Amino acid sequence: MHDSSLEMTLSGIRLNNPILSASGPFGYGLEYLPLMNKGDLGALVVTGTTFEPRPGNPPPRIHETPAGMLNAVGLENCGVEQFAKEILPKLAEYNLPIIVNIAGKTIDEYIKIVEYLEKVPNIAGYELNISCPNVEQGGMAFGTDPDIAYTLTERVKQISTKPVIVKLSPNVTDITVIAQAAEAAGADCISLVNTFLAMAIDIEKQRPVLGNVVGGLSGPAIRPIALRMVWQAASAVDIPIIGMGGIDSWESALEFILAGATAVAVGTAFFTNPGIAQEIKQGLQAYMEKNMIDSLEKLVGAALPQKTVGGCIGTDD
Amino acid sequence: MHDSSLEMTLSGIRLNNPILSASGPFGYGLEYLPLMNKGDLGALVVTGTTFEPRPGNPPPRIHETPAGMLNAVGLENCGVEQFAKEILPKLAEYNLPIIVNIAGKTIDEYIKIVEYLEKVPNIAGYELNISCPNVEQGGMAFGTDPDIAYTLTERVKQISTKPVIVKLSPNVTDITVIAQAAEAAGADCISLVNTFLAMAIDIEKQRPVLGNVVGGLSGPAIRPIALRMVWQAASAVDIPIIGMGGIDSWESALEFILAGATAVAVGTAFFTNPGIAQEIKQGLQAYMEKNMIDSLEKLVGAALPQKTVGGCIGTDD
Amino acid sequence: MTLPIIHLCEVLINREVKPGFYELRLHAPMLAKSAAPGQFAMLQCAAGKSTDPLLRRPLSFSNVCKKTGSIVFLYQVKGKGTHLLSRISEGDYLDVMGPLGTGFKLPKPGTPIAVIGCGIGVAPLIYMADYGRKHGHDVYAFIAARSKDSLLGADTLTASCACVYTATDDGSHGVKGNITDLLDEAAGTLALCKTTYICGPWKAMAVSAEKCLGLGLACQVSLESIMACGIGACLGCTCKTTRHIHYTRVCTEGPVFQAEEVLFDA
Amino acid sequence: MTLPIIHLCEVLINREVKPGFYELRLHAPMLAKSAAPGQFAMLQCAAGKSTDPLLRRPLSFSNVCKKTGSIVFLYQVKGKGTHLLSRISEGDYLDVMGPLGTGFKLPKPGTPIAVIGCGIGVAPLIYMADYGRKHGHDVYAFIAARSKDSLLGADTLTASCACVYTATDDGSHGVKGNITDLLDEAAGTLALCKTTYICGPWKAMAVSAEKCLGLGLACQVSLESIMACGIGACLGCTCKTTRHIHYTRVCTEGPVFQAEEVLFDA
Ligand SMILES: Cc1cc2nc3c(=O)[nH]c(=O)nc-3n(C[C@H](O)[C@H](O)[C@H](O)COP(=O)(O)OP(=O)(O)OC[C@H]3O[C@@H](n4cnc5c(N)ncnc54)[C@H](O)[C@@H]3O)c2cc1C
Ligand SMILES: Cc1cc2nc3c(=O)[nH]c(=O)nc-3n(C[C@H](O)[C@H](O)[C@H](O)COP(=O)(O)OP(=O)(O)OC[C@H]3O[C@@H](n4cnc5c(N)ncnc54)[C@H](O)[C@@H]3O)c2cc1C
Ligand SMILES: Cc1cc2nc3c(=O)[nH]c(=O)nc-3n(C[C@H](O)[C@H](O)[C@H](O)COP(=O)(O)O)c2cc1C
Ligand SMILES: Cc1cc2nc3c(=O)[nH]c(=O)nc-3n(C[C@H](O)[C@H](O)[C@H](O)COP(=O)(O)O)c2cc1C
Ligand code: FES
Ligand code: FES
Repeated sequence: MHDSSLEMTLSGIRLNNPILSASGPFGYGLEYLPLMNKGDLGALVVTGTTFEPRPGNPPPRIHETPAGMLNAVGLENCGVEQFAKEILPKLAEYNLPIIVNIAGKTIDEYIKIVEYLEKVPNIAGYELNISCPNVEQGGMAFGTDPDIAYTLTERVKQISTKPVIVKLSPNVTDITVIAQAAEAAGADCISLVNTFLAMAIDIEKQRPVLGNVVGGLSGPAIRPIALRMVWQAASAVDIPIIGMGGIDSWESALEFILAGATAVAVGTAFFTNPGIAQEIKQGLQAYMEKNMIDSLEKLVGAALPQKTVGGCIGTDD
Repeated sequence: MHDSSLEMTLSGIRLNNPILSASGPFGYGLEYLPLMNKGDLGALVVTGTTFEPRPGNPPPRIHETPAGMLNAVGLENCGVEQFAKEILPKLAEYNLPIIVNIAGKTIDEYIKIVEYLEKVPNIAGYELNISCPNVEQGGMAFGTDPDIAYTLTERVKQISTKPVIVKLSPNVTDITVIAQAAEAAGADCISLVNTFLAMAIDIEKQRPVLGNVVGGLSGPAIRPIALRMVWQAASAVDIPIIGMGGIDSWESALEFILAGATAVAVGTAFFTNPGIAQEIKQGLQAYMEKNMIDSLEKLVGAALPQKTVGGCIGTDD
Repeated sequence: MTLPIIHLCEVLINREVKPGFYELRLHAPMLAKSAAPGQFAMLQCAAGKSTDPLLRRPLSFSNVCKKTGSIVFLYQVKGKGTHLLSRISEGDYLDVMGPLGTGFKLPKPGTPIAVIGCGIGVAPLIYMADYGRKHGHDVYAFIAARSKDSLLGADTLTASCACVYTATDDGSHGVKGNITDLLDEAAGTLALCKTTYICGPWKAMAVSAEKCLGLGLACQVSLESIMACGIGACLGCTCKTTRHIHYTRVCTEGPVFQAEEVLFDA
Repeated sequence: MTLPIIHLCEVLINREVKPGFYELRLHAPMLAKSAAPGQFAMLQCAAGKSTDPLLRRPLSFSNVCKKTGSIVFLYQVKGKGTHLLSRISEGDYLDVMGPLGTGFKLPKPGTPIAVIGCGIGVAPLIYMADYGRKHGHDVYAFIAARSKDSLLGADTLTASCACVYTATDDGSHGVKGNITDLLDEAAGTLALCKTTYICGPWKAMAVSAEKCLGLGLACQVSLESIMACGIGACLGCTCKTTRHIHYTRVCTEGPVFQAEEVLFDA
């Protein structure tokens, strides 16, 4: 018998399993967590948090596309103070590592948010969202410029006592440049991908569908591109990677792990299937048992050219 | 009554309608054209042509993804000489403008191909493929570096007597930079997008699915990103744009036109529906009649912020 | 509060009741127990493992039979999702998430109420009318549509309503005119109804609500919005109301609001 | 040559014949007229306007009745596409593109032939056996599968074959063993067949072909490949054969090749 445990450590954060909520679609977790079993989620990554409350963009904010969706929520959130005072206490009962996704307009805003959160208990780490396509300043501009990404990461690292995850934008020519900039600046982990800048046009109104004109594309449609970027990033950096983008099954989660992701995050798939985390967890466990792999680590990056994996792999079919 | 004609001129090439075959999926047209009505296609863009014949990549070359597909054909083609001598004469009966998609490993190869084709009759224009993700040298590297794109375009323009279309890669941070480089170098037209660099992993074999590891993602999955890029490019350049990426209906073709494309190209959709060109043609015509628009030109870029369109638009629903 | 959960429900009936309009009846005992009028469910329309359409589709409960454990939806085929829904056969299983949202509130006991609906907007009102009657209210229905071919509920509502007033644009059923014309025509009866429940297209809802509020009647409206999660997490479905400075989530705080809260012109 | 075209065909039968294996019978008079054994069609499996699954799925004609104008496919549920196919109801319409590809060639008149198939590979051989018999050939069938639950054609083939030899891995039907064991067991009969037709998994096909060629028999194999266009345009389906230095398109030059042309190990 093999003990196919999914327990792991991600940049110092102990996780029950490698399945995280992607920041945004899961909100603060207060809606989905009551529908799930304890232990289905490895860590909770909350929605993008700014210093002040933000109203978000005008509707329509959502539009469905083939195997994907556009969103232009625009970082609507209650601000870091209300998050810390009202939301965080409610999350305590779920006994999960909580990672705060931080979105600033300026480097100083990121710093202010981290400074604030450093004084708040029960936060496991920060994810710097330098890649949101739905806000005018900051957001994606940070994520496409390696110098700004470097500076931001370095400055946050100087004041943070917690692991810092840098979340990369896929809207770049070469993902490895930004990944390496984040690593060089001391990031503990990178996560990718955020959404792809995209749009749809209403042919009757002859105007963009979304209130914000452009939005971010997520869901299975983007998975093959996201997977390629994780694969490339995994060859370029040594820090752990949280892979995401269209994961909607244990098989697709495993693809990201084989491409080099230490953990995975699920966003859009929760909309269709609030039980997706459990499905992924059970699917990975069954796969590991079938292939007699006792630790998930052995699968991380197993499809990369330089790496080979222990355990017995491959059915003859 | 309104005469909703789709006839138009694209960088000097007279087209019966704005619907082109995207280079590659349509091969040399010899398979699909016999299944179509004369006049359904505005122009034929043939598959990527190199100077010497190319064997292409090892199989598997194709993999289906949600609402999309990966291909890593790798520019298998018979070379420019055989194309000119054997294929081109067979295309004569279809009486269509023929645009040759050119793919070189080096700038000199592009030049050699154009020099060769300059002596061949019945070619309406060239499309410089600087964006194929499936070849080692040239290909996408050209498409992501504005300087190389500029030099290549400039050199081809120096020797070409035909319109030169530059086909852009979507695998870039800022599509407008490359679009403007092509325009500045004298390109008569740009076409976008080529496929997105992407991949899939076989979880049983723990290896990439495609023989070439990575491939190009096409189909409806990429449409919202492609549309956003056309929208951005349309605001950045004054030369006409051929829009493509996941077009599979007249509605989606119209989205690209409203975003600023003068013409559209269809690739992957032919696989499912060889009658797609006719459907788009008839759909556009019906839309124009319903909205009393007598020329397609009036719709080009109508959704862009600075432009407004004549004709009566918008149903109250 | 009942937590929304996923139910795999057997399809008992899925038939076209008017051109383009379908009645879907599911065996769903748990939902039948918990679903309140004005609440909705999110239905998975994609077949098998297909990811297109990706998102669930929101449909209001149009009736509920607690005894047999069945629930009814009334839906109009609009696009990809509802088209696929219309092709599902009896005996198949549907993946339904619910109950969702905040539904209609009952008025003071004994007072008459009105349900006012246009087109497919009648769907949730059928359940509300039935529910109102069962709670001892006299119910009056005011329903409108383009023509009798798209007029829904005219028959069903007679069972629960004291009177069913109808209007069609082409005069093929009832008054010739739209919902406003109908409300004017039957203003006397309307004025008796202390509480009104409205559902329909945005504009029709706005003018009907204005009329009711003008008559001093309490007025609840059921809003539509594009939804992704349906449970309040994604912030995709927001609209402007007086409840918050910024945006209000239709899926959880609504879909039913007091008409005076809704900023129809925002 | 008949140009492949799109046919909208009514589904006459779509039933599970063995666990996971379906028979699909369509009303398709034009296809029935033109479809030759070894040729195939590309079926649209996505429902309505869904774009997932995106591509058509290739299936070989498993039988054709020119009189009634119906065609038959035999398919195994593998993934998304065939799963959706299995849910299509009788009376629905299917979008079928065909006939496609280059099929089996008949041998010299009067000579006996053998069809050799594993699992779902039997599908095209049923048509070929029938066709061979109608052209005056004695037909012998050699079919293998994991167990009797996945052994296809054992009954159907008796109508057209002089003898049907079967093998299953678990011995639940016929010889206990795989296709090679079966060919060894019945080597005497096999040797009589001047031409052999093989279809099945790549490896089984390779060893069976080797055996036939070793016995000096002519041998045609029907290959599988992932296909996008099915008509020779996209160059997605290529394999290595001796016909070209580089690659050969399975969809048009094949799917049937002379066994000695195919570079099974490339
Ligand atoms: C709370 C609520 C209750 C509803 N109750 C009913 C009902 O009982 N009967 C009924 O026929 N319809 C009802 N609707 C509207 C119904 O959800 C839409 O008509 C349906 O989602 C359209 O999907 P489609 O795939 O057919 O159209 P598509 O246009 O292909 O849908 C594309 C996308 O837009 C969304 N969408 C499109 N139109 C609407 C709309 N009007 N409202 C919300 N989302 C939309 C879809 O969810 C999808 O994400 C309700 C909507 C809401 C929000
Ligand atoms: C010429 C030809 C004739 C065939 N005849 C039959 C037949 O008569 N009966 C039958 O059951 N099967 C037949 N097959 C195999 C059948 O096409 C595949 O099993 C089917 O496409 C799998 O699709 P899926 O969606 O169920 O699986 P998925 O794995 O979800 O398919 C994903 C993708 O891979 C392709 N694919 C997967 N497996 C195969 C395969 N083995 N061959 C080709 N493409 C594949 C699909 O077309 C699709 O593009 C034939 C294949 C070819 C090439
Ligand atoms: C509605 C919505 C809101 C999102 N908000 C955020 C956010 O606040 N911060 C962030 O870093 N990413 C945000 N994202 C991106 C997701 O975290 C994730 O990177 C992306 O959706 C790809 O994963 P998926 O395909 O599994 O959804 C959002 C995505 C969606 C769909
Ligand atoms: C099988 C295949 C082969 C292709 N070959 C070429 C090529 O030779 N040259 C080129 O410029 N683009 C090539 N492309 C890209 C298409 O021309 C087009 O840009 C892309 O597929 C997006 O359009 P679509 O989604 O309509 O297919 C190819 C695409 C596919 C699917
Ligand atoms: S639909 Fe997600 S918050 Fe309302
Ligand atoms: S499937 Fe396109 S060439 Fe064979």
